[in-house]
Amino acid sequence: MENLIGLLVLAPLLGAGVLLCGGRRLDRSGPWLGTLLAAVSFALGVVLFADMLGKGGEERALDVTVFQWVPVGGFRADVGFHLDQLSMTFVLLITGVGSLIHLYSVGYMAHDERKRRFFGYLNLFLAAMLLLVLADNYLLLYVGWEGVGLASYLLIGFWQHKPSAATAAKKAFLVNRVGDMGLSIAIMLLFTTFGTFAFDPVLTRATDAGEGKLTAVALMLLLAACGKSAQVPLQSWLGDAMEGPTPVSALIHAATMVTAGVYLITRSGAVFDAAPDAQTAVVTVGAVTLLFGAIVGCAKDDIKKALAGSTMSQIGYMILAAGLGPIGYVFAIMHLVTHGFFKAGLFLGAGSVMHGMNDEVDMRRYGGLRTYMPVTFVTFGLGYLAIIGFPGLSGFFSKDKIIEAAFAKGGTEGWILGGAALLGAAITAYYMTRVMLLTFFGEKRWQPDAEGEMPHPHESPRTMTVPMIVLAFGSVFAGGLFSINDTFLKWLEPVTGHEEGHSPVSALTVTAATMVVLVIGVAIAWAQYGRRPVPVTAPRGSLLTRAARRDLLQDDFNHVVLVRGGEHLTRSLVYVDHSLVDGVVNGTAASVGGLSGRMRKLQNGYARSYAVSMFGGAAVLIAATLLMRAV
Amino acid sequence: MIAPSLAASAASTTSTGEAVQFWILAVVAVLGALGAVLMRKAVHSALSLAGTMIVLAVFYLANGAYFLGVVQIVVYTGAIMMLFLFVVMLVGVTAADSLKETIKGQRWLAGLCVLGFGILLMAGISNASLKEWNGVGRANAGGNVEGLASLIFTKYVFAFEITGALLITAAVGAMVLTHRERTERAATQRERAEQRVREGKQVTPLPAPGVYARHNAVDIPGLLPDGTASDLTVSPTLRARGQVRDVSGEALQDLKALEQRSSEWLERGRSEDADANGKGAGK
Amino acid sequence: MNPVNYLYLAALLFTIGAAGVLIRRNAIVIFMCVELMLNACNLAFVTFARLHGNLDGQIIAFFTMVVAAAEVVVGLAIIVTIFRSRHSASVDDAGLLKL
Amino acid sequence: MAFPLLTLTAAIPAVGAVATAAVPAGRRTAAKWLALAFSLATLALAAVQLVRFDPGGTSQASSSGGAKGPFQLTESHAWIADFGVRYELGVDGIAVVLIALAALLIPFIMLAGWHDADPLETRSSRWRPTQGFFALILMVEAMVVISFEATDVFLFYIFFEAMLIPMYFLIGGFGDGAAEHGEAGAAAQRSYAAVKFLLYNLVGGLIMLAAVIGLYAVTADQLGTGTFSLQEIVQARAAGKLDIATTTERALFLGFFFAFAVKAPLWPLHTWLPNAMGEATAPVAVLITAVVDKVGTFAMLRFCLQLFPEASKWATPVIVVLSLISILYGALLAVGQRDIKRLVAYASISHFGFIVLGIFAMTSQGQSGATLYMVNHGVSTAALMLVAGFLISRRGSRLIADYGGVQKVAPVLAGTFLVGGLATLSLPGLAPFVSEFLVLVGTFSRYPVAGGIATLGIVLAALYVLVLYQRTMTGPVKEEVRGMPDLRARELAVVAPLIALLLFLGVYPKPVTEILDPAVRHTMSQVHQADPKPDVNDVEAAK
Repeated sequence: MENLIGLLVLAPLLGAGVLLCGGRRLDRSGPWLGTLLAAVSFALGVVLFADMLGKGGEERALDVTVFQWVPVGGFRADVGFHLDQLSMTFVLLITGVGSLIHLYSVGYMAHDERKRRFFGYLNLFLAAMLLLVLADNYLLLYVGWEGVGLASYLLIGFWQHKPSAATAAKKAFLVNRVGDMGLSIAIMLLFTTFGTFAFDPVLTRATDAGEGKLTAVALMLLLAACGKSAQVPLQSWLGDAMEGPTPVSALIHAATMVTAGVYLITRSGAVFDAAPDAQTAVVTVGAVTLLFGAIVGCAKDDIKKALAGSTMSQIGYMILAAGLGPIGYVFAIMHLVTHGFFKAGLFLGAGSVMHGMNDEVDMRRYGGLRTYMPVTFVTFGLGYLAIIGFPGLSGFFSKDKIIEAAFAKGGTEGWILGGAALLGAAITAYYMTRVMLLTFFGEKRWQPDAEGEMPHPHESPRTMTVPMIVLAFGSVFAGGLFSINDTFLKWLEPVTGHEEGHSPVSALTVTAATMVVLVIGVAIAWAQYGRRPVPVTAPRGSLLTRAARRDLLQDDFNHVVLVRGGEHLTRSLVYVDHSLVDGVVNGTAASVGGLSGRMRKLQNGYARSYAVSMFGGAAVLIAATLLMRAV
Repeated sequence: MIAPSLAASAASTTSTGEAVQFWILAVVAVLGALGAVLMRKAVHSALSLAGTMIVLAVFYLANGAYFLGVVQIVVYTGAIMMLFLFVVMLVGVTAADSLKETIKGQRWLAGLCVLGFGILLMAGISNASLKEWNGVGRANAGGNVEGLASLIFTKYVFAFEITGALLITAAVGAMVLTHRERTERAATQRERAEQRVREGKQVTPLPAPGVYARHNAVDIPGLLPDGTASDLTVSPTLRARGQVRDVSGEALQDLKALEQRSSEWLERGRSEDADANGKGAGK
Repeated sequence: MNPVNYLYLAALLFTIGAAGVLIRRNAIVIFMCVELMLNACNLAFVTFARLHGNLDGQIIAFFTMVVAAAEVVVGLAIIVTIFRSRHSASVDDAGLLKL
Repeated sequence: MAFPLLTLTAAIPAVGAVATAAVPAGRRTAAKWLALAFSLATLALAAVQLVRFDPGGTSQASSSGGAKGPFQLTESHAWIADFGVRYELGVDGIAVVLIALAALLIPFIMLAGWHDADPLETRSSRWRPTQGFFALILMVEAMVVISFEATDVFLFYIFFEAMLIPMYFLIGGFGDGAAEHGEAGAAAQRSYAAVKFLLYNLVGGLIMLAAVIGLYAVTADQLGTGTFSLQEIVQARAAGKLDIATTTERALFLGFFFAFAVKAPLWPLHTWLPNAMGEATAPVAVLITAVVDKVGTFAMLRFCLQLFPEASKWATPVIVVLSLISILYGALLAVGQRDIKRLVAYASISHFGFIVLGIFAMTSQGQSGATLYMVNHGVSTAALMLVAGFLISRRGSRLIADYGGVQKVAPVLAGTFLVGGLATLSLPGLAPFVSEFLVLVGTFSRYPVAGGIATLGIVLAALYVLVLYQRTMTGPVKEEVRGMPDLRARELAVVAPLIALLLFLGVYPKPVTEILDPAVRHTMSQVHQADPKPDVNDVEAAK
C-alpha cells in the first residue's frame, strides 16, 4: 500500500514529463494519455481508500518516507507521505474531479493545436496538488504549494498570445508568491521553534511552544492561505485568472487548488487551536471574503468572473469554518468537497455555454439557452440549486452546518459571524439566480462575435457532457450522503477532531432562517432579471455596483500603491545605481584622471625640469637620512 | 716641499701654510665655479672652469694625491677642457646664451632645491664625526704613484680593465656619433654653379668683406655703394655671435667729412678760379 | 685649519655645479657644470683618502676622472650631432627624444 | 610521491590553453574541438577528484607528511622558501564540489559560444580570434581550478588576481555587438566594461595583497618564520601559538573581505557586474557569474572565516545588512532593467546577496545552503543566460522591448527559458530552491528579522523573472521575431543537460550535501559557532 502513495503522485508527474518533452508525435494521443494517467491516479486513490476503509479509525493513517531530501546538519527534510482521512478526502476529490475535467478537456480543447502541452500542464497540476495534500512535512507541502502555483501560472497563461492572459498569469503567480512568503516564514518559524517541520512532531507538541510564536506561525500560514485561496487581501488574482481555459478554471480555480488554503489551516489545526488571536484573524478573513466575493459576484457580467466571485465567497465560508476551530474543521472540508462538485460542474457548464456561443463570456449576450443546450442546462441548474443551498442538495447540508457553527462560536462574535454567513447565503442566492436567469432564461440577446458571426448554440460533445453529468450527481447527492449518520464527521474526526458547538439558536432556526434569506435572494434576482428584459449593455448602476464591477477597487488600490509605487521605486533605484553608486566610482575615476591631467603638466619634456625633481628628491632623501640619524 | 708637513699632520689640523693656501685658493675655486655657471658665453665658462680645476689640482697635491694632481692638470685642464673649447668652437657658439628662463618656475625651484641640498649637505658633513685624520703619509711612504699602481693592478684591476674598455667604447662611440657617412656623390663645382644659376639667388661669389684698406678684416662688412653695410660680406657665424663690426656709420662719417673737406677745398679753389676767371674775363 | 674645510668646499662646488645644471640651457655649459660636480666629488674623495690614511679614495677619484673623460667624449659627440641637425645646443630644444 | 591529481586538474586546461592558442590560423574548427576535448578531460579529472574524495575522512597522509586538517588529496612543495610561500594544494568538500561545477560548466560554455568568435574572423586574420577565445576560456578554467585548490594564501592570491587577465580580454575582446548604440558604440561600451571589471577587481586585489603581506608579517613576527599556509596558521591559532591582536585581525579580515566582496559582488561594489555581463557574450557572462565570481564567495568561506574567525563574527552584522541590501536592491534593479543580460546580472547580484548572507549567518544550514547555492546558482544562471544568449543571437538585440511572442515561434526556446527563469526564482523542485531555503532558514534561526526581510527577495525574484518572460515570450508575435528558428541541436545539447541537472539537484541534492556537510561543519567549528537550539528541543526525543 505504501508504494501506491508514491505512484499516486508519480503517475501524473510522469504524464507531465512525457507530454511536455515528448514532442509533436504525441500531439494526437497526448490528451488521452493525460486523461488516462489522471484516471490511473484516481484508481490508485480508490484502491487506497478501500484499503483505508478496511482499517480501524486510528490505524488508518499511512506514513511512508521515500527518501531523505535535504539532510543538512540539524535540518532534515524528507520526501515522505502521510495519508490519513483528510488527505484521502483530498486525493479522491482531486483525482476524481481532475479525471473528469481531463475528460472534459479532451472535448473542450479538441481544436487547440497546443493541447498536448495543455494536458501536460494539467497532469503537472495534479501531481503538485497531490504532493501538496500528501506531504508529511511543511517543506514538501511547500513544494506542492508552489507547484500548483506554477501549474496555475502556466494554465492561466495558456493562451499567452493574449496579453491579458499573460498578465493575469503573472499576477496570479506574484500574488501567490506573497502568500508563499508567508508559508516559508511560517516554516522557518516552525524550524526555529521546534527544530523540525514535519507535521507529526510539530502538531502533537504544538502547545509546548509559546502562544506568541504560535500566533506568528498561524498568521503566516493564514497569509499563505489567503494567497492560494484568494482571500482578502490577496484575492485580486482570482478574477483575472479566468483568462485561462475554462476547464482550468473549473479544476484549479474552483474545485481544488484554491481550496489548498483551507487544507493548510485544517491540517495545522493544532497550531491554530493554540493561537486564538490567529483564529480570530482567520474568521475575520473568511467572513470578509465571503461577503466580498458575493458582492463582486453580483456585479460581474462575465459569467466566469461571476463564478469566480462565487468561488471566493464559498471559500470564505470554508475559511470561516476552519477558523472556528474544532467546531468547524469538518464542515469546512465537507463544504470544500461539495463545493468541489457543484462549482466544477458550474464552471464546466459555463465552459459548455461558451463553447456553444463562440467563446462569448458576457452573460448579457446570452439568454434563452435552455432549449438549445438541455444537458448543460440541467446540470448547470442542479449545480445552481446545490450552491444556493436548496434543501436536499449538497450545498444545503454543508453550508447550513457552517452557518450553525458560526453561530455556535458564541457571544457577539458568533452573532456577527453567523449574520455575515446568513447574509452571504442571501447574496449567493441572488447572484446565482442572476447567472441562471441571464444565461438560460429570458429572450435571446445573442450578438455577433468579433468576426461578425452569429453564434449557433449547440449541445457540447459527449466528452464534455459526461463529466458535467457526473459532477451534477455529486452536487445533488454528495451532501446528503455525507450527512446521513454524520458519515463524514466520523470519517474525519480522528484527524481534525470535533466538538459540538453550543449554538445560541437551535439548528432548526438556523435552517429556517437560511431558507428565508434564500427565498429573498432568489426573489430579488427574479424581480430584477426574470420579469424585466435585460439590457445588452450594462447600465451604469449604483456606486456599489460600479465598485463591485471593479472588484471593489482592490485592483485600483494595488495598481496605485503597489504597481505605480513599485515602478517609481525601481526607476529611482536604477537612477541611484547609475548616478550615485556608479557615480561615486566614475567620479573617483574622473578625479584621478583630472589629477593625472594636472600631474601630466609636470612632465613637460624638459630635461632640466626632470633634473630639478631628481635633485629635489635627492635633497629629500638626504633630509630623511639625516632625520633618521637624528632620531 | 709639502710632503713632510703632511706626514706630520696626523692631527686634526693642517699646517698654517696649507691653511693660508686653502683660504686663498678656495675663494678662487668658488669664483671660478660661479663664473662657469654664470658667464653668458660658453668660452668664458670653460675658462673659469679651467681655473677652478687648476685650483683643485693644487688641493689634490696638498692632500697628498700627487699623481692625481698632475693628472688633473694634464688630463682635465689640458685635455678635457680643451675638448670643450674645441666643441664650443665647432658648435659655433651661437652668441651668448640668453640667461632668461623659459620654463615657468624652474629657476625658483632649482634655487630652492640647490639651496636646500647644499644646506643639508653641509649639515651632513658637520654632523659627521670626522675627528680622526690619519693622513696619507704612511700610504704614500713607498711613493704615491707606486702606491696607486699597486692598488690599481691588484685590488682594482677589474675595475681598471673595465674602465679601459669603457674608454675605448667611448672613443668609438664618439667617432660613430660624429662621423657622417656621405651617402651621395659630392656635387661638382660645375653642378653647384649650375644650381646657383637655377636658384638665381647669388650667382656670383659672395662679396669680400671690408673695403678700404684700413678695414680689410673679416669681421667688417663691406659697404654698399650707398654706404650701408652688406650682411653678405661677413661670415654668418660672426653675424650670429654679434661680432660684426659695423663700420658703415664711421665710414659714412668719414666720407662726409672728406666730402666736406674736399668741398671746402674745392670751394676755395673754385673761387680762386672764379676770381681768376673773372679776372681773366675781366681782363 | 681643519681639513674638513675641503669637504665643505667640495660640497659648495658640487652645489654650484648642480645649480648650473639646473639653470643653464646650453648643453655644453651643462656638461661643464657636471664636470664641476664630478671634480667636487673627486676633491671629497681625495680628502677622505687623507682622512682614512689609505689610497682607495684616490683610486676612486682616478676612476671618476677616467669615466668623466669617457662621458665627456661621448656627450660632446652627441652635442655636436644634435647641433648639426637642430642648429642649437639648447637642451630645451631636444625634448622630443628624436633628432 | 602521491599522484598529483590536483595539479593535473589545473594543468590540463592550462596546457589546453597553450595548445589551442598554437593552432594555426586556418584551422579554427580544430581549435574548437581541441579546446572542448581539453575541457572534457578536465571534467573527467574533476570527476576523479569527486570519486577519490572521501566525505567522511578528515585527511589523507599527504606526500609531505602534511598537517592534519580538512583537506584531502593534498600536495605541498616549497616554492619561495625565503618568504615561506609554498605550493600547497588541497580540497575540502566545498572546493571539490565547486571544482566539479567549474569543470562541468566550461564545456557547456564552450559549446554555447561555439560561434561567438566567428564574426571576428577575417580571411587574413593573423590574430586568430577563435583560438584566442577558447584558449582564454581554458586559461580562466585553469586559474579558477587552482584558486579552489590552493591552501596557501599567497598561491591563492596570485591566481585570484591572474584570473583577471584572461577575463579582461574575454570581456573586452568578444561581444555580441548588440548594444543600442551600433557597432562602434558597442565596442566603446565593451572596453568600458572590461576596464571597469579590471579596475574594480584590481583595487580589491590590491587591498587584499596588503592584507596578505600583513598576515605574513604577523606570522613572521610571532612564529619566527613567516608562513602563508592556511593549515599552519589555523593550527597555530588553535594551539595558541599565534595570537593576532583584535585590531590587526579585523584589519586583515577587512582586507581579504573587500577583495572577495568585489568579486562576489556585494552591494555597493557591484556595479562592474552588470556592465561586464551586459557587454560580454552570454557564455562569457556565464563564465563571469557562474564560475569566476564563485571564487569570491568560496574564498570568504575558506579564508575569511577560517583565518579570522573572531573578526568574522565582529563584522557579521554589517555584512548581513549589506547582503540584505544586495538581495533587495539587486532584485529591484533587475525589475527596472530594459536589457535582458543586465537583468540577469542584477538577479545574480541578488543571488550573491543570498550566498553571502548564508555564509555569514553562521549556522550550518546557512553555510550549507550558501555552498549549495553556489553550485545551483552556477547551473541555473548558466541555463537562463545561455538561453538568453541564444535568443539575443537570433534577433541581434539585448533590449527586452524588441521581443514579444517568441513562445509562439520558438516554443522550445521559450520553454527552456522559462525553466531557467523558474530556477532563478527558486521554484521548489528545481535546485536553487533547496539552497535558497536553507540560507533563509539558517539566517532566520539566528537573525529572524534579516531572514524575514530576505524572504521578500523571493517575491521580487518572481516579479523580475515573470515580467521578463511575459515581455519577451508571450503576447502577440512581433514582426522582427517572426521566423525566428527554434533551438538547434547544439543549443539543445547545452541547455538540456543543465535543466536535467537542475531538476536532479532539486529533487535529490543529497549527493552534494553529503560532500559539503563535513566541510561546513569544520568551518563552523573554526568559527566556534553552534546552531541556535530550537525552543522546543526535545521533539525528536518525545517521538
